[in-house]
Amino acid sequence: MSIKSLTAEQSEFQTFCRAWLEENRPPQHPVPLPQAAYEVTDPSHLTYLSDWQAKCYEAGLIASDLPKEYGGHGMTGCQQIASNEVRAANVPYFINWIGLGMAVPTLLECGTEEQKKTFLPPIFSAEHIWCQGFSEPGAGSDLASLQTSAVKEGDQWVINGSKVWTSLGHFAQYMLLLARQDKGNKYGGITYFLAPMDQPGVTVKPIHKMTGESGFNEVFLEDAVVGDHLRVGAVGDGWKVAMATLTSERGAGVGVGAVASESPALVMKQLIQLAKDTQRNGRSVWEDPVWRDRIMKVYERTEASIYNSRRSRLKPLNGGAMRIPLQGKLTGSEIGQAVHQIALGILGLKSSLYVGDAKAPANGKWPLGYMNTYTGTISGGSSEIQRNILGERVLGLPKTK
Amino acid sequence: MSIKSLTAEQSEFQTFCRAWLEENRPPQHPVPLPQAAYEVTDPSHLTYLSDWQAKCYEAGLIASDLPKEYGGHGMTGCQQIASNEVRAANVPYFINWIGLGMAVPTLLECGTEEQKKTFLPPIFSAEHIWCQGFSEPGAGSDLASLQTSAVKEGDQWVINGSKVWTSLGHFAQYMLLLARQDKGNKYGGITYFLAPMDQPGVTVKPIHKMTGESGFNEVFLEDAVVGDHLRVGAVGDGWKVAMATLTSERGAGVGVGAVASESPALVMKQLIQLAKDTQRNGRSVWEDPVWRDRIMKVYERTEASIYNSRRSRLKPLNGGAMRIPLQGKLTGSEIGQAVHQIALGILGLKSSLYVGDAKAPANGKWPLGYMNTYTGTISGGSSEIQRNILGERVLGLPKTK
Amino acid sequence: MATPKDFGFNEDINMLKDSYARFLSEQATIEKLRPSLEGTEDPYHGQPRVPFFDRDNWDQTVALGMHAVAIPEDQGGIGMGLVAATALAEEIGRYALATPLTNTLLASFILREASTDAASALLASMAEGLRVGLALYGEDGDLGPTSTDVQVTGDTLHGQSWYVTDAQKCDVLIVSAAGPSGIDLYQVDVNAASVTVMADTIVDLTRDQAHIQFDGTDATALTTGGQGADCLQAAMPALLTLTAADIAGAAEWQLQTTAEYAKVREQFDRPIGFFQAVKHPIVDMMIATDETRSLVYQAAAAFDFDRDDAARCAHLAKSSASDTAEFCANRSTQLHGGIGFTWEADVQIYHKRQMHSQFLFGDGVWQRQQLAALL
Amino acid sequence: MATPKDFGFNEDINMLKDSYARFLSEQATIEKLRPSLEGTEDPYHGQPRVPFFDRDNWDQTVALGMHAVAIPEDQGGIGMGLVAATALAEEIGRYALATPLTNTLLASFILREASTDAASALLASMAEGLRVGLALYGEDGDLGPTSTDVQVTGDTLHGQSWYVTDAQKCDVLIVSAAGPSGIDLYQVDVNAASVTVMADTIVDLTRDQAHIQFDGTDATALTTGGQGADCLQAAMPALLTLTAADIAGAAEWQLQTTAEYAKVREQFDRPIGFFQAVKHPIVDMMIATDETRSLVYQAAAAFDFDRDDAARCAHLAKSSASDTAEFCANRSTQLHGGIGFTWEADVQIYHKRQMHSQFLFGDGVWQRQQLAALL
Repeated sequence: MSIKSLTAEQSEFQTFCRAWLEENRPPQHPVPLPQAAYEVTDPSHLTYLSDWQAKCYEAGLIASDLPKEYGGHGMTGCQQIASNEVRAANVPYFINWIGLGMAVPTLLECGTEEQKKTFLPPIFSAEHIWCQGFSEPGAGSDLASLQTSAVKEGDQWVINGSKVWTSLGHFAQYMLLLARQDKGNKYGGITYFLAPMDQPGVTVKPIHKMTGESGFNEVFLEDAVVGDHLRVGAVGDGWKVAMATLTSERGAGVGVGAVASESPALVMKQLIQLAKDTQRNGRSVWEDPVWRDRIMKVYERTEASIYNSRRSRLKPLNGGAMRIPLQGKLTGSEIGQAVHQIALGILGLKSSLYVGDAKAPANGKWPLGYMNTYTGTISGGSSEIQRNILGERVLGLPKTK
Repeated sequence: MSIKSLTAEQSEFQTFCRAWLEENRPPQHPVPLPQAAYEVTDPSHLTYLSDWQAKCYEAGLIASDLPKEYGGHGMTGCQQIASNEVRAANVPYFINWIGLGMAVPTLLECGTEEQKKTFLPPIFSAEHIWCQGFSEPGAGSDLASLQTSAVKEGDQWVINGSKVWTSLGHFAQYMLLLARQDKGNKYGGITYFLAPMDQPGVTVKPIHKMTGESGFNEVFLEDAVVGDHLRVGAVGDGWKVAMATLTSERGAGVGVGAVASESPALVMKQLIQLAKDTQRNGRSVWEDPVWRDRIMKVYERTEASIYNSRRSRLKPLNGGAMRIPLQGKLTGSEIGQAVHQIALGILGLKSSLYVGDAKAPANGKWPLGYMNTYTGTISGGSSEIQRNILGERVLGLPKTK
Repeated sequence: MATPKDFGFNEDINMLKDSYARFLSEQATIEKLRPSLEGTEDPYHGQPRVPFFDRDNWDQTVALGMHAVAIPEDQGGIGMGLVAATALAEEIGRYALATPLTNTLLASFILREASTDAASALLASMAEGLRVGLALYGEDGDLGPTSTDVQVTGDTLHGQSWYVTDAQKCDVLIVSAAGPSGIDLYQVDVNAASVTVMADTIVDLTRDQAHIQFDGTDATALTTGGQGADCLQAAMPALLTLTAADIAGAAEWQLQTTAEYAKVREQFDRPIGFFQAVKHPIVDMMIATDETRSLVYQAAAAFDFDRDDAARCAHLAKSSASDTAEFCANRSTQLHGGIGFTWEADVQIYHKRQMHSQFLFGDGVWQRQQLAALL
Repeated sequence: MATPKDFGFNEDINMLKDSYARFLSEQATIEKLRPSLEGTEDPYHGQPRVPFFDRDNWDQTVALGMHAVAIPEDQGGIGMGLVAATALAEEIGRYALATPLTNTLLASFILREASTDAASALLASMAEGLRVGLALYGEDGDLGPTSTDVQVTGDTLHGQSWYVTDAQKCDVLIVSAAGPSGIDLYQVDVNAASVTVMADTIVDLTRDQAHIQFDGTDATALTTGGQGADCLQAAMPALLTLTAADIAGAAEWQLQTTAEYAKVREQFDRPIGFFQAVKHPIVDMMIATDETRSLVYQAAAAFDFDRDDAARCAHLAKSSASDTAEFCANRSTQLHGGIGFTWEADVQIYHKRQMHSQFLFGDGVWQRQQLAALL
């Protein structure tokens, strides 16, 4: 994304970012990194990535625009510059993506002053890894059907239940937890907590995905304890607070620099290069007009997403504040899936070779990435649910439920 | 479609059909015929097409396999041969397609002996044109919501209400009529009649389609009268009888030779030829691999429909008696729409030229045909409804309603 | 050089867009079009359609100065760029308007690339309200308008132009013709005796189109020495972007109209928008429309601010727009059910306009072929 | 000559299909496969996967005579045609079975086109249970297996074969190699010292695949004088049809499994199959599967009864099958929700098999290119 008319401070910061990233690019880790922060399971990856995030934070590339009392760097209009430069530099992602992308906006919007001062700095430095405890086994896209109970005992809450699809659960110090304090009230019976993971009542069990990776976990909460001072928002306001968080998950929460995986624009470049580099039947796949047409179609959609983001900030042109942002999760995940399907098509039989096979193109990145796109189209509100939300909230169509 | 191991009689009949069609092919009508029987509005077309149908009937190409007491020709296994030959010969369609395709199977299955003997022969000869009165204004795909009332007075019924999308209504002597004798019973309150159109209580008003054609009508019934001997099935059994008729509409009812428009296989051939004949940017569109890929995809689906029909008759291979037949209306109409969209793409700006423009390729057949494909995807149970039916009846998924 | 964060939609242009939109919303464009369609429906026996020209609308457009938006100030115009013109084109599409403004905008960008005095003079006449048509296609309707079936001999034209839109609303034509040094552009008086305008019978009810015969027609050269092709090439991003903007506007109308219908039309005791088989395709219409709109704005901005990137952005925009036109036309009719394919329904009017726009200056496949060649 | 109305599925073949299906349904194929996957999941740190070979299943298959279905009677086989083999291949796909039967069937049709004594002898050995692998691809995995990275010098092979399926389950290989007179097919002992089989780490959990190095390997010529390419070309319709049949069987499993899941899985207080966003894509899976199946049966019938039309029908079948594989894999995972992308779910096993099958002997785009060339 191009940015126009930078201030002197911003321009200087941009120059600094570029130089700093160039100089401080970490050496490759001996074991290849997974494609996204939510798939990390190797403890040596954790150390490597936490160190990297801490370094970037120290340099001002994370929390650039936040006030200093919360651990921010107190700059103005610099975060987007930093994030763009991080993306463009093709350096490792930030491991604490739930902390940065979800916990930070939630705390900023709904947390107490005490909570902000306590929790924000160690999120930025990756000292505390965070995970999210919204989904429950069997609940699927019906998030509000959650059953995990919270019972108040004195000035703390006793939590029982289980959570699922909890990425980073195996590393996390804290969980963004939704639990039910009132069974009689579907939406108003939910409260939002910052739950410490390091306690006997919490057990984390990995889930293997079709890729073989186990970034997701099931988390069992048995008489786990959360102090009342770790509650966010009022008792029974959990759904409201969560909606704020989810909106962040659906595209907004990059305001502190959450960069959790490769950008679609970069993946698109790689796709075109892949077609140019892949030989079949005596010519490059790029020279086959049918494949070129398919590639150009997803290229067009990828470019459209970029300009959609820009347009969403322009009131006279955006057709309503939420119209474009609410599309982001759906289109991003579906375009990503299409891109990867095309990549497999370009590779043909070469796409059979997986991560770990020395002959696999790009070390198996494409079939791995393809399978991982289902995380995007299914979790965090499946594409089917996203289309309901868009039809109902943006276009005012009657609710399906 | 190829037919194996014909009997001597069948083989002889096939030879006869070919020769007869070759010899008796009617001269072109000065005004181009519409693309399908249900779009005919020009009285001179009616005469031309009725004469043609009568001639074919006389020759044994219609009602080939039906018993002689009903006006049939008493042959065995010959109708399919005749229909195939008619399709292959590229001769005009049969105007009385609702009579042949819907009235005949309904009468054969549910009619009285008297009704069969009275009504079948003039259907075959096109002496009586039939139309269908199922849909009502505003009812759309919710067929059973019909409001037209039938009140018994002595030995006749008095009918009030209106019907819509009634093709051939402006020519028809009889209507297959559904009317409600009991408002309290949605499905069991409907009775099925053979309603004479030539009476003061019946008014027919044409509806213009987006093509400009007016084959569809709205039909107003004001104290129209139908004798009780013109009732089909028991009072209140109309829905059941109609379902039999609709199944015919959805693919079965060719057993007497209803050939109402060009076959998909023929249209497909024309599409390939169109691509070969259309020059753009210095070469034929057929030489553009992107278009060739698209054409081959619909060609593949068209061929699949042909072999689907064959497979549907093979119990060990069909996955259930209704699985394939119930797909016919949906896939036929959607493939047809895709074929025509591709044709417009092949033509590019030439597709702007419409019927009546001397420069229009194939006299505007393709844009006209494209718009007419919406008749297929919307009427007679829209594609959306067809997918419900398939999911529910074939796969046993829960009902959406 | 980068495009601005607001795509160049500054306050002036937003105001321009709003005021033109307000103007059109008061014009009841479809209602005014309807009477011209009466009696022309039946494709076998109907009357030839006389193209509808809402002269009043045009006169007001000129009075408002909208026609001169993209004409340079030196020639008496307002001298704005493609961003401003795109803002207007989107509204034209939204109201499915048949207006000479469309070709006026297109012609402005073509003539701005021609460096002759004749081109300047024509721009100046356009600033005073002269209406211009574009005769750029040969019979094959090649996707880039670089082929022609018109030949130039000395100063006269012979041959035929095809697919000339709004030919019956214009005063002069810009004709692409082949001479010994290549393709050049010529100005021709549409009412000259040697020019025969034969109206096409076309699907689109909102535009008129003609086939034009030149039999030794006197012509003024707008480009010389075979520079016509370069001139068209340079203007092509603008032509593509404006056509794509028209599609985006019409698609937004299709989206909103279909969504509204789905809220009020009941089937099986519910508004049909309740059913996901209706709701989800409408959402897909929105997604397609939004992608096209964003690419259109970026293409306009690139043309005005980052010309080196203009061709790439314009092919992206028209590729997206052509596919959006096809998809939104298709779904808007389907989701309206039986009503959707009647002559009475306005969706059919937009459907046909989109079918036409889809192919103007090349369909999606063509745009993507051109695009890939740039990468 | 036309194909029979029953696609050649006479009583014998229907019985064969039924009995093989019954046999497989009792084999619990996926449950038997599962233990071999334990500990191999993690792509970064997992154990290399040792290909699973259910030898018991194979022995019974041989005892039932299924392996000899397409081997001519002269060589001790049953001498049935492609229709019979297709019936078996569809069941193999339905049960996502890793069985040497697949390559046995493919090899039978290749060898039937080779007229040498060596080919006859190999068929005879296969009739006795010898397992054959196919080494037909070079590194580029060209879509038609007519290129090779193996060279022949005298009677020995040098070079590499790529994407050799079930290499670790077979006794001998049929290798496509280039010599001075073109491509010929050779028989090689997979256990020879000069043959190095390097297992590939692949996505598909049901097949094994290897990369094979030949370093002066002794080889018996199965074709001579460069007839190998013709032989493969002649057998290609059979190879395509059998691969498409495998896909059709697996797609039917995906359809049925997804439909069953949609009946029992509840969300928002209803079985998810209630929702059209789930119901309609499942219907589309059925439509895709049925189209593929019909084209597969027709392709098999054409090969046996109307050989002139076999290539056209086979390209149709594999074109349809490749797209069906992609679509049904995609939707079966999506509609299973979170469960669908877990390692535990069987849908992922079928998904990966379909991803693999989609590309074997060429994807849909390639098939359509070949098809168009025939029209």
